[in-house]
Amino acid sequence: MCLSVPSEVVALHDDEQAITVDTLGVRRKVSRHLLSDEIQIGDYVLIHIGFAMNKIDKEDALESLKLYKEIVEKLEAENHAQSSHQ
Amino acid sequence: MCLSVPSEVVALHDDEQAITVDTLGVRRKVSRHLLSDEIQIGDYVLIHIGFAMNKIDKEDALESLKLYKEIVEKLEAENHAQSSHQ
Amino acid sequence: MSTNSIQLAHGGGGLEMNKLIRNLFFKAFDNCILRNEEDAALLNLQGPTAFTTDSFTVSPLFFAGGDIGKLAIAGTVNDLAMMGAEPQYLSLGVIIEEGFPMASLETIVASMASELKKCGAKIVCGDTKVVPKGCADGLFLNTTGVGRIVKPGLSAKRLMPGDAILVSGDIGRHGAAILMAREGLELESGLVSDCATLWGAVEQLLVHPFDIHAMRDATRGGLSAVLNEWAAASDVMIEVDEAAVPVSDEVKGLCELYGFEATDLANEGTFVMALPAAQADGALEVLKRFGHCENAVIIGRVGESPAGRVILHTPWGSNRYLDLPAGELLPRIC
Amino acid sequence: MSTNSIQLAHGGGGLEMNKLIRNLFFKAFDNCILRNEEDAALLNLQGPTAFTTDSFTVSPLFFAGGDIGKLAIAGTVNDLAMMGAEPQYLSLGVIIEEGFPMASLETIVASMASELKKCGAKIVCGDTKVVPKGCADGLFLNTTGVGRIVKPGLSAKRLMPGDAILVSGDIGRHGAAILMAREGLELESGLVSDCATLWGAVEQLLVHPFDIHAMRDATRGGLSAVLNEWAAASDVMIEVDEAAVPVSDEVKGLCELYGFEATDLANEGTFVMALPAAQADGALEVLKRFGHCENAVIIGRVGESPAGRVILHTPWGSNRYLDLPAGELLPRIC
Amino acid sequence: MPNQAINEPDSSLKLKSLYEGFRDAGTIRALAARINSAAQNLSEPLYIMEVCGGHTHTIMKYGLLGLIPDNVKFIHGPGCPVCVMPKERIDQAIALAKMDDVILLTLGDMIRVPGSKGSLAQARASGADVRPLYDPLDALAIARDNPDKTVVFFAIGFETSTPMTAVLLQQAEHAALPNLLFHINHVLVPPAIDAVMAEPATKVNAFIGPAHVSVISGAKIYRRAADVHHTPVVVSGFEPVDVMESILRLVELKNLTESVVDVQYSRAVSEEGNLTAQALVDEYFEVRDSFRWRGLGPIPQSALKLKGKYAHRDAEIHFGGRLPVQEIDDHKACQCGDILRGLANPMDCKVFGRGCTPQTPLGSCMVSSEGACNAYYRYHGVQHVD
Amino acid sequence: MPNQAINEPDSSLKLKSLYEGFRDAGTIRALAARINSAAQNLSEPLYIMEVCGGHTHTIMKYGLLGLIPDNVKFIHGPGCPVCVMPKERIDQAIALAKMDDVILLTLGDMIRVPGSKGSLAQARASGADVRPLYDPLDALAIARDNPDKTVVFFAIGFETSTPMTAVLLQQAEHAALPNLLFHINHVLVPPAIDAVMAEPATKVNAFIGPAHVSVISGAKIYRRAADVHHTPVVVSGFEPVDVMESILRLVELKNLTESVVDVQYSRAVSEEGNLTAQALVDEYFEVRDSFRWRGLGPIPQSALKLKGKYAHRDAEIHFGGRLPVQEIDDHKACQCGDILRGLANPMDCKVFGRGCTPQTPLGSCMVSSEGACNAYYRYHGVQHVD
Ligand code: SF4
Ligand code: SF4
Ligand SMILES: [Mg+2]
Ligand SMILES: [Mg+2]
Ligand SMILES: [Mg+2]
Ligand SMILES: [Mg+2]
Ligand SMILES: [Mg+2]
Ligand SMILES: [Mg+2]
Ligand SMILES: [Mg+2]
Ligand SMILES: [Mg+2]
Ligand SMILES: [Mg+2]
Ligand SMILES: [Mg+2]
Repeated sequence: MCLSVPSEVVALHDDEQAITVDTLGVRRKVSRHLLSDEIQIGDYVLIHIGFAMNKIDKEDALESLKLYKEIVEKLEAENHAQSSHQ
Repeated sequence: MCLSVPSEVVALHDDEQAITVDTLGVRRKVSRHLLSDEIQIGDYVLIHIGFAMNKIDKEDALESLKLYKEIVEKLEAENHAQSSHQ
Repeated sequence: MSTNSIQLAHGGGGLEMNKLIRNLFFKAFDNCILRNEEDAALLNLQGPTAFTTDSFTVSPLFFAGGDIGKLAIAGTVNDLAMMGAEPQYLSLGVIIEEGFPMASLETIVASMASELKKCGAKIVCGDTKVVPKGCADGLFLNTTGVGRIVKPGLSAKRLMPGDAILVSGDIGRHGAAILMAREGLELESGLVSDCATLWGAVEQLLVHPFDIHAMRDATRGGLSAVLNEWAAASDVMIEVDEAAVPVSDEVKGLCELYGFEATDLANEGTFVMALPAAQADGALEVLKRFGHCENAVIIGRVGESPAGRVILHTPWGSNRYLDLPAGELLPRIC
Repeated sequence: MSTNSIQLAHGGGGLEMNKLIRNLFFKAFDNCILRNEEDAALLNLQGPTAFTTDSFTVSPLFFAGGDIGKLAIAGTVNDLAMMGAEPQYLSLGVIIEEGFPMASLETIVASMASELKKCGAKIVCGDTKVVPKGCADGLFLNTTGVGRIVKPGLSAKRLMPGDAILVSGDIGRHGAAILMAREGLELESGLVSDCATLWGAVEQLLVHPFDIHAMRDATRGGLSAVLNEWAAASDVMIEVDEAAVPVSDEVKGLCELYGFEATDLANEGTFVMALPAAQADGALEVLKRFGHCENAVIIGRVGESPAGRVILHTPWGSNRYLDLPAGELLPRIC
Repeated sequence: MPNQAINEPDSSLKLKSLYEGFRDAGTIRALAARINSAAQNLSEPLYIMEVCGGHTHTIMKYGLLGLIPDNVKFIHGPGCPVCVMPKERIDQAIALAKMDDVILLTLGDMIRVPGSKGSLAQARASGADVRPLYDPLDALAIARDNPDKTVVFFAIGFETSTPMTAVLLQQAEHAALPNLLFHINHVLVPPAIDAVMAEPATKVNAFIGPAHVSVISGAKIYRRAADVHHTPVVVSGFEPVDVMESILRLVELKNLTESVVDVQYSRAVSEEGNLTAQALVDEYFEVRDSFRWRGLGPIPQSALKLKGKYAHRDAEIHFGGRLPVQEIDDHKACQCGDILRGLANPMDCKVFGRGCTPQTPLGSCMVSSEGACNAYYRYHGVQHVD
Repeated sequence: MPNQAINEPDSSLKLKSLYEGFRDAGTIRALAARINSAAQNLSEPLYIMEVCGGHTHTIMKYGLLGLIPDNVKFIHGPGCPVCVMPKERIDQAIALAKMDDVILLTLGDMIRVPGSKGSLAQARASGADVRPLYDPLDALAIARDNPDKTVVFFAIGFETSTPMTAVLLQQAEHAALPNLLFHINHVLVPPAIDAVMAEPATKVNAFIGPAHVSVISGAKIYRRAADVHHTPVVVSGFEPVDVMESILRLVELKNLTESVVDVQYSRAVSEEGNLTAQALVDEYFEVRDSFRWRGLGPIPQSALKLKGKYAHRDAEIHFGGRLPVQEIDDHKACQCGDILRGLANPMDCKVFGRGCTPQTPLGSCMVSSEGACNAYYRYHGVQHVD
């Protein structure tokens, strides 16, 4: 119900308060009435029932992904240590 | 287009200015708005696009049929005379 | 309420559809080929086989003497019978409008099941689609049938000068019954559709050594269409004694009222047959044993010219062509 | 104007209908059985035969990668192929809404004719009905097919523990393409339906000595429906590696946007196959020779318990049931 | 009615006799014999015009042409109200039907007749709301059920059908249904007879008068044809016996050189007609200055329109500026006008059976089964069958 | 938003990474290992309620329950706005839809949920004009194309969806479409949390907060849960990695006995939320005194309604006397209330899987794939597979 999907902004239609977004290759026009930020082509936004809800903070997302990578590497190192310890 | 069919009156619906007629076993309700005559069950009427147009004069029809019978008989008598003459 | 009417979910390919198919169709048409539930039914057929299809869109769905279900079985079974084939296996395609009353569907399915019993054919595969309200007119059916050809060689092309033309009963009753049932017309009469499965009668005809040249059920287009198609296909003239063509009073009354010709009205259990004139009385004698063929009668003969045309003879010695009907035939009769 | 759109008269059984049938259908599907114009087509069939029917009510009628005509041929031909049968003869039932554009009908008929060429099957009998404006949604088709069984014994009941489960391509494209084409949704993408005739590929599989246990095209209900039906029919457990199931980006995108599961979406040219695991790579190698099967892949295995259920394994070691879809599946995909 | 005082219905007349008695083979044969014998005395060929398509239909359906001698010929008249409708009127009906808020109602065959750009059936196929009626009064329920729509009754027909439109209008007023309007195309038989006879070269020298018209309007309306055009008129029923008897009477009148109006269909036609119906028609309708007939062109005072006090019911007024007025001429090749006057034969027309067929009529005579060209197309040559 | 000043988009982040990176198998395994290890230190079992059905869906679809230890348990929350809709509200929607001049619009799944006498889908099957929308703004075109009808948007959803209704209303005012009305059923998350925690015996001792609600309303709305109920809250994204990371954080917070609000979904959630959206909601809506939740009963100040100055858009006012008001209680056997508080298990309910199935739900938890009973019905037992 509260389904919201990250999508990329690929076109701006300022006259109709709309933008075109791309979700894994599927393009559709959505409302940008709820976006107060500046929006540029290439931005990532969350889409919910035909509306862009807000911009996604790319840097924050990258940080998370970096963190996960570290966690995985750490676990692998531990497992490796464990198995070579055995 | 001007198709009109002789039918028998089988029911009167005075309240709705209508009558039910029977055409060779098919019954339907038709308007009697155009009939100024008294109408009784058993009368024959001409039906055109959902309206009774008028009453059929049974006696006149019988007379016609009687006349035709005479014509046929006369022709048969002539033919008979001719063929017996031959 | 969920089982009172058909929902879109009944056509979704999921749980609800499975339930509908098992609880309704499988129960009514029960046989082991159908219950296999594979992509296709498995049949074992040997030799010459007849194969025929018809979709049914009749309106209204229920009429005096039958309903769309009876019609869908009789129609396809009759097409097989007309080719001298024993009706064996039928497929059933159902297109249902969202909101269609479940009770009506059950009645129609029961009516199909009971009609199938009259000829021994089985429904062995099917398909169900549900379309949104407004996208269909209640219910459409398709039946497609296959059957072993018992007597090969029956064909619209095989009429020969000297053949007698028979009809198996009085004509025009199906078309007339549908018209009577039509909403807004409000007609009443004792008329019932001739809708019937003909295989019983045809099977008996085929066991006799008649050299039947052609049979055809006089459905859409009525007697006129069959005779014109035959005259064209066999390149012969067909002549019909107008006074010999049996028409019930009620059908006559309806034709008077609306300017129809009984020869143009549809039949769904009445067929036309051509065979050498010398065998006509024998064939009539067989046919008349069957209730729905008791009015069977010889109505005409096959001649040579003008080839491709059908001539009606009046009792007073004049003639006219019997034409193929044209234009829309209201209402939908099949 | 009279030939620009379909009129009720085109279904009246008279002159206009004869013209439509001869000038359009006979020309496109030309073959001598069809041209016989008898009540039924005459076939000569020998031995085990598959028989299957489907009605097609897809909306919209034209979509990326096909139209209702292509679908109606591929759908029924594929059902025959899935039973190891060579598609030979098809019937065609057409229900047309008054006012349907003649040009669209011609396009659809041409599309049927071209799809028939891909498998060699013939349309040998047909039926045309025209219903008044508002009584159908443009055009409905029914195709019913018969074909000689080349390889007997394929069955949803024959899956056995140790079988591998293959899909012939990435899933969900037909359902997704129909959704994309739907009026009001206004989606754009490079996605095309997988709609295709599978007989070519299946024919090649059948000439090899594979002991194929079952094949099924994953139409309505998608991969979920096929696997659940198989698990139930064969009383086995089927396990699927979720990560192995091929899904295109666009189908994924659509599923994200609307909360669908790719495994629930319809396919019309993608099938599932079960055969002993040892033969799976050989079968894949044959399949991959065909353009529309180049993404063929092993997605799972057949096990014993819990019998009747389908288990999805995630790449991180957890499991869940893959359920039969329920509720209405919008839009109409076949 | 000839005999309004019948109070003791003769129980010996079965309804069925009104059908079977007037289709009796022996009677038809006997009348044919009499016609053939009487026609031997004709000093010149008799060219009978049956004005009404209903009679054309009887003549064709029962094969009567095969029974009469060569010097008794038929010239099929202006056909039926459907065939004579000029294309611009059909164009108007189509324009009305295509309006979003309009439901167009009309009777039977009318929906098949082509205007300048297709028929009402084709308009319906492309989405216009066109509903054929069997019964004009059904319009009341349609208007009641669709208060948001304007329901237009496209009224057609000769004098026979005009009173039914009048009753419908009366009921719409009584029921206060403001959304039921009328597009009036009722035409009159006597002016059409005048138009046929106005051609000096016309061959028509006798008329079979449409009896159903006279059931309403009385036999009196044919006086002028007899008196001014000096042609005998027999007001005839529609059964084959009726028509054969009428032919016989015409031959006999011609032999007597009597130009009178004779009523063969006396079981239903009186001199004065149905006065109730006539009063209703007078209440609502008045004569148009002129009306274009397909095949015959403009004929003065040949059709009706609504009276001014019913202008609120008049679709031609209500939709005034929005209806096409372009007059559409008949196809250049079409010879209907000459055929209707007996100056040409359908076979003389270059497009007969080629460009012009019942499925694709170019002229009015091909439109319905009651038209001359249509009848020739379907029946020509059959008399010569063994 | 956490960081509104990003002006140099980092080109190294592919959109696909927002899907695949947060569904990465290795990451999920690593987080599972960490959760299992951290949970060994828990002094008491952790009962996490995921308030939002979206999270229930993620947990079930990705099989996350199979990855966490026995002392970390989930209590599936009030589900989704569809499931918590009381039957009387659905009855009102059906009553509206059945009115001849009303077109009822609503979002997706809503049409399948049964009221006291069937669902909107069933009403549609019997002729009511019900149209499911994917996009609320489509209502504008429908209202414009049907000026003779009253178009009612049956508005549902948590804080996530309320601003979209507000924009629709704003646009209807701008476009002067008088025939677009609203039946408002927007509900609020914080009062539902209060209602769950109001039960003294509740087992819930941690929350996963719905991030999409907070994208609009900010993380601040969960302060009260942390401060008053002393439960940690992690505002979590909806990908499996998001949820696993959130579980890990809750375990860690519990070990630290910290009752704070932590934002896991920091890539889209800020403390304050989307102020534009909040302002729009404030313009059109105000809080209702009370609203009945299916499963939980009446909860004070837990839903919104239109402000008085938009009464002309309010279907509840416009159709006042014509809507059914009878409150319909949940089925007597239904234990959803207890299940939602962690006091009972779906299997404890006598009708589970018998009278109550996803096709015939008797209680709210069975209605959608996001409900606890529904999830149990479909997935129970699967963890034990080899
Ligand atoms: S054939 Fe057609 S065009 Fe020629 S005169 Fe007759 S109606 Fe006119
Ligand atoms: S099984 Fe149904 S009735 Fe029982 S608690 Fe769950 S939702 Fe309520
Ligand atoms: Mg299949
Ligand atoms: Mg057939
Ligand atoms: Mg048939
Ligand atoms: Mg199917
Ligand atoms: Mg037939
Ligand atoms: Mg099939
Ligand atoms: Mg199929
Ligand atoms: Mg047919
Ligand atoms: Mg209109
Ligand atoms: Mg409504």
